[in-house]
Amino acid sequence: MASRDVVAYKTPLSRIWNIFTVVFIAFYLLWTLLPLMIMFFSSFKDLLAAFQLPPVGAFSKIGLFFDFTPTTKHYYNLFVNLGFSTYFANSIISAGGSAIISVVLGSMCAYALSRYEFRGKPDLFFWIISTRMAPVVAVLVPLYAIFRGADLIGTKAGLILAFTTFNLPFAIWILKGFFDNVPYAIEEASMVDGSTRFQAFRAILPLVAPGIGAFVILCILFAWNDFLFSSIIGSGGAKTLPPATVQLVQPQNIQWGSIMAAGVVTTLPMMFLGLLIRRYLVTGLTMGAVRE
Amino acid sequence: MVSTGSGNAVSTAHDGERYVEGARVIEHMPASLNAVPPSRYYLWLMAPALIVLAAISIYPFFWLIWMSLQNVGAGPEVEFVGLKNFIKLWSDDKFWMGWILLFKYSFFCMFFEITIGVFLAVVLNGHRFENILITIFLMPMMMAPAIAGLVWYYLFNSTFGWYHWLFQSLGILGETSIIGSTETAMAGIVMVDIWQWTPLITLITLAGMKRVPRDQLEANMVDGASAIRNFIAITLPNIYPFLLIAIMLRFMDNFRFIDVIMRLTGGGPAEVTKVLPVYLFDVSFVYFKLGRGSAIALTLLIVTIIFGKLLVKVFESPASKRIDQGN
Amino acid sequence: MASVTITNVWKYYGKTVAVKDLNITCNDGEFVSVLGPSGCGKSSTLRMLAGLEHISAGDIHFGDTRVNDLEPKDRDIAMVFENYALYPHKTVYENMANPLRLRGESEDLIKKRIAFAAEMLEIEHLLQRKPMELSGGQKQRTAIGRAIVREPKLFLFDEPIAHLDAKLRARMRGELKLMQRRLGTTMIYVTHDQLEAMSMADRIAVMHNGVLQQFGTPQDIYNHPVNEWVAGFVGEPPMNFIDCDIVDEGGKLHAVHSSFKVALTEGHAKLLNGALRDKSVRMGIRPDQISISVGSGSGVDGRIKLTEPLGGDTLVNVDLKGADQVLVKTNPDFSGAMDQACTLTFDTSRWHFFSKETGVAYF
Amino acid sequence: MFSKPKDALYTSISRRKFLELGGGAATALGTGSLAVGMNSVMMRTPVQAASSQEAKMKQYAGSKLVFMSENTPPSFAIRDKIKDFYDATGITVEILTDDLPVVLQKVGIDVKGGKADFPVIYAQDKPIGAALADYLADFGKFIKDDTLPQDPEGYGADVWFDNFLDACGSMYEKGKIVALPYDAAVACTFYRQDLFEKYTKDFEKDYKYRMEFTAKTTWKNVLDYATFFKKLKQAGQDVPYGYAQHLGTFAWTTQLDIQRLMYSHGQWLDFNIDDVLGSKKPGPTNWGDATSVEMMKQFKAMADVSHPDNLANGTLELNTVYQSGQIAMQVQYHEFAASVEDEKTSKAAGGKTAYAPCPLGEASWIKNGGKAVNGTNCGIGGIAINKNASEDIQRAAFIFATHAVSKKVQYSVLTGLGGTPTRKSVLAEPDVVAARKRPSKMPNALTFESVYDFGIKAPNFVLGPKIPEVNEYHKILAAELTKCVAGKQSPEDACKAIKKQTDNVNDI
Repeated sequence: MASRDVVAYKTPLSRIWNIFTVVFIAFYLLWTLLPLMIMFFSSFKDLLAAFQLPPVGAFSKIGLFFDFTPTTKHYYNLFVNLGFSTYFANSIISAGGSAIISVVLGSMCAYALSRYEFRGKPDLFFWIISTRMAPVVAVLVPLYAIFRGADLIGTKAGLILAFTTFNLPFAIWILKGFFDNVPYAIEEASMVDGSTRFQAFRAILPLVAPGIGAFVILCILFAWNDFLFSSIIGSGGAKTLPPATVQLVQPQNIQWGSIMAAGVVTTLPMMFLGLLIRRYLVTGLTMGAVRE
Repeated sequence: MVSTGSGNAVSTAHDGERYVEGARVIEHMPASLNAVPPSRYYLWLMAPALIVLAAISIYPFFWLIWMSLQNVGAGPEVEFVGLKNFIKLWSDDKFWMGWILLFKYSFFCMFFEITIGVFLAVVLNGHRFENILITIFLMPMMMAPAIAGLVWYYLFNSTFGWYHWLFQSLGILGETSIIGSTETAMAGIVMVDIWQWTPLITLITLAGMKRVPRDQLEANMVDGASAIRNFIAITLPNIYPFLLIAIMLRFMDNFRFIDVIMRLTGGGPAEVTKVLPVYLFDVSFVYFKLGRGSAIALTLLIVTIIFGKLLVKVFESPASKRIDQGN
Repeated sequence: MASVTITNVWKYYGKTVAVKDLNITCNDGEFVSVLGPSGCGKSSTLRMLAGLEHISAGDIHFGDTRVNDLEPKDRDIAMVFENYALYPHKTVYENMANPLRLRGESEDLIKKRIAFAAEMLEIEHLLQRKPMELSGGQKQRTAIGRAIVREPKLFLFDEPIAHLDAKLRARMRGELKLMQRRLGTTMIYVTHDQLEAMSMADRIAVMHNGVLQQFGTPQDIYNHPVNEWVAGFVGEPPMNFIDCDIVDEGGKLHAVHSSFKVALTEGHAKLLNGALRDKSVRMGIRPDQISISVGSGSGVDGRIKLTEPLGGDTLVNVDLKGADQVLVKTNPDFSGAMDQACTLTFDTSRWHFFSKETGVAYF
Repeated sequence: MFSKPKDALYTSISRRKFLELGGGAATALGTGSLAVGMNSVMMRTPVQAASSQEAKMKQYAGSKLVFMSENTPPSFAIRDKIKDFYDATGITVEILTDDLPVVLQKVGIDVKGGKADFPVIYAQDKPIGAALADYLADFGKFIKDDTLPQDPEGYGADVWFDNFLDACGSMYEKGKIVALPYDAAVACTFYRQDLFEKYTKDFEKDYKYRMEFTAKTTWKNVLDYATFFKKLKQAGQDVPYGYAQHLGTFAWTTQLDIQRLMYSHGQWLDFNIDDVLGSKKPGPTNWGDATSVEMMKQFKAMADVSHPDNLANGTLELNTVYQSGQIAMQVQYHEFAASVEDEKTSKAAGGKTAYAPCPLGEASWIKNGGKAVNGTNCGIGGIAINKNASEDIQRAAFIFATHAVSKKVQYSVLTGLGGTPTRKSVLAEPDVVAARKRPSKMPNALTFESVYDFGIKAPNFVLGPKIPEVNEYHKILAAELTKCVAGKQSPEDACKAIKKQTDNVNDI
């Protein structure tokens, strides 16, 4: 099917195009990587080195960027003095917890939605997804009130629930698509074979397992990168990495080295996870509208 | 002989039953129906998720409606004011400016992301290093927006930012940083969005391009079309539904997330980046005008939900169904 | 082993009725086929039998047990699905073992049963493969194997061979029939393909729009369709229908058409209700019950419109006077040319008459 | 959400009774709440007025408090030595620190929701104190309560630096104290003495007077200096810009920035209200009058010769710009002296920087009468008690609040982490006296002469505007001001726009 197999003929125009392609890709590569690279290197720089710039226009002195003695003190500082190991653990627990809860509850609900026909189903389905569309700023105060009422502010349990508010609808929406692709006949066969309805549901779980796995990771990613919920609902007892990093911006001075180190610590695991589920990324980020 | 409206020959047969077009039909009703066993099974499966969702969406929604009818002052006293908050919004320049800026911001983001993203997809499609390149390009999307905001703030800073140095050295900017001027601040926040989210457009476009039916391309080539014409005539219409979905998703995200803007400009300078959610943030969390804030939040919510409806429509459109079949 | 009794069964999907007042009894060990076009309610019937659908009204009994409220797992049945419904992540062996495992049978028994079924179905060499690696026919055999190992009291087949290619389908027909005879298990087999139903079943239930039209042996259904719809549905190529008048001429009844006038036999005349004399009826005759010869002669005059040689037979489209057309199946050496005049002879012992208003057969 | 405050007091039984009960269930309840993280927990052993100081200190032993604070040095100083407090009182305190806007946001949600997740609150005088005064408890009753331990120095206006208690403690009601001074940031001038000396001859040629900084230096002089430096720079010389303003994202400091200029010229005030008490009904603003338009013009003139990235630089960024040697002068908060004097991060360290009071008003710019003063303002971070909290939590919070503003803590704020004290007696310590001269172990002390001996004294000090809608007012002001500086509107239009919107907010 792939259109890449269409025959191409060499013409002078196509040669120019090829050169242009290489240049464009090179530029885009630079554009993508430069900020990440600067973040990475700056995390090993002393504050004064991090503030060093060549004179304007002095492109020949661009090497100044690499002119520093690497120090790991920011990382040391993060984990030893600034409690980032706690925040890191908070991030893992709350993002992981919410991802698992979302996918467990979400797959049950998605399965039922996929199999059960009833009146108003499209409306219910839309309502579910609309809870994810709501701008966080708009609903933060009432949500805070609910969480406060349940004594969940500043707790990991609260934060897990808060992340679940956007992960659960997402999981339901995506997983319904997965279940829709599994023929109902397989469960029927299983029921005729002698399983209960719930056993039949479990019987088809292995079929959607790879997708479920990928969406656990995607849910982790969304939760991990969240800022507003984590800083309001998780405030205090369950601070995660992004707000902890933002808090390094202090009135007396901005600790850029530590901020960049925190950036690296926060971003690297997610890049790794992103790589793992590369195949499902488009599906996930387009709410299942596009499959690769 | 009895004639029915549909023109079928209907009559009563000798054995008392009715026949239509030569076949026996039964028109009576069953004497009694069997009791339907309660199918609570699916409800039980749905219940936990629905309860959680209801708790976190229904209460806030009604809270917003209720609060939008109140005036919340500096003190604890709350006063019912009916629709006054909404009427006041009508004459609130910052509210309308917030909408205008939000659409302007989203439009610029979309314009550049689609242009660059589609072009990148064209260039990458079938490229020798397609997979590895895409994987690299994806990296910014994995970064927390709040962190991306901080990193770019560092890059843009006029005192020590390498990007500022670069802009200055290339003569694009003077000594004023990109986020320090009313002319360029919008470009600054748009740049970060482009950096993070253009790859998504590329990915989506690539997924679309892989599904362009080869026979269509070949037929068009045999008909004598050039590569460019082929792209416009065949590929573009085929990836159009994909792009539509991408546009709406990004629009909604621009409504939902203000992390980058808050870190970079906080809505400044001179309010040129004060998109509506940022204004809403100020009203609700800086002025604590929860009544006015709720009214603004409701308008934002409603527009987002309209977008959502449109999005779901596109999901369910024939074009989108075709996408699924290609799977 | 069990008999199956379907009593006044209805199936509603919301306001739509899929099955109306269905009554079928199939005996122990019998092979019953439910035949009908898509949407006729045959699959709903099967799914009600399996317990996959709620029975809106009426009762179903297996033997003496009313099964209306039993879960599928408690009905002791096995079902083969149109799309095989194999577990894609399990091997053929595991697929077949699944129903036994669910019932907690010992590994020894499982092994024995699978060996038996696999041998019968000739899939011993496939046991360690996954469904992805199988051809359509092999998947089908696996699905059947999964049904066999259970040794249920009732087999339900839902168009099991519809997706196979023509050759394989023909072979599977024979094998399935043989298998059923060997196992002696009651089997209900849903299909839209009359060839399958005719060739395999002991009895056929013909359904249309949710209503049972006729239930009987294949011969019965072919030779004595109870109404025009069944007559038209069963038989390939389909029966010809020609409107004619019944005219009493000298105490003898004749079927009169603008291009022919044929006398009815005594027996047939008796069966036609006297009240219908001088009235119009619909005559039905199968293409192979008409003989044709080129040129005019004594018989029904026609004009050849088109001939389609099929190898073993030749089909001839013949225009009669007026607007009617008939299809004739004749031997391959027939050599009529287009627009040639021809003469047809009806085998009047095999023709049918249907009420023009209702379509009910007079005999 | 706006329910009556729930009584957060879990148990008020005496410790003896508690022990008698065996404590099983109660312990489970208590530790359970502790494990949950944020809730304050109360344990109380009643004391008498006659009880010993120690018993009074320990009456809430076993309790837990949460303190929501800004991430400024005092918070870190207290956190570092929190064990001292625990040892003295048996109260556990969890100190949460955040950016001021975030503190405002969280505290606002908390108190407005009728809750007391944060019984102890960092109440920056105007953004939090003036905005949320109705939710803050009155210290008066605790100060008079002899069953509570009291600071030996007392809490009178004279134990703090001049006006500090008024700045953060007086809101709308006379005699009521809503916060005690805990953290201070007072404006003064930081300038590059080395550069001033180097260029004064060149400057004198053009402007006929010396380039120097004293208490007599006027805003017009500052404008001249900045213009001079900019001209030099435009002529290609390697010099910094002369001046820069606080126009970044933080509206509050932007207001303070122009307020200094305004107040210097005829002691102009934003509203015609009592500067100390403020008012819930401030009436029409003074924006739009002749002085304000003139000041807006001059502010714009200053902006035009300031560092080009003026609009992006908030207080913190401005200090970074100064540290990196890009400007020769800034009016900055005195707590920044420590970072400016840090040789590891600052190019302005090592005796290059000198400190002076805020500039004096220029007589010729005064349009509405009044005298020229060295307009100085501040941000006094008060420590306040959440009124939603139960009586016992409030009392325990008081014990912590008095600890936070005690001489010992305030001294360690100065010595340890480069903060600035609020309690006068700290200044009398010999090493603090010594630190006021270079080389200084506590660089912040270098500013004390300009700040404590001059800036905060009458008639230079301005405290207001304390109004409930202060945050929105700040944002309006900052928005219109920056629009004017960016050249998007004229100074007259900016003043008019500020007046219109501000009066609208205040229901005029």
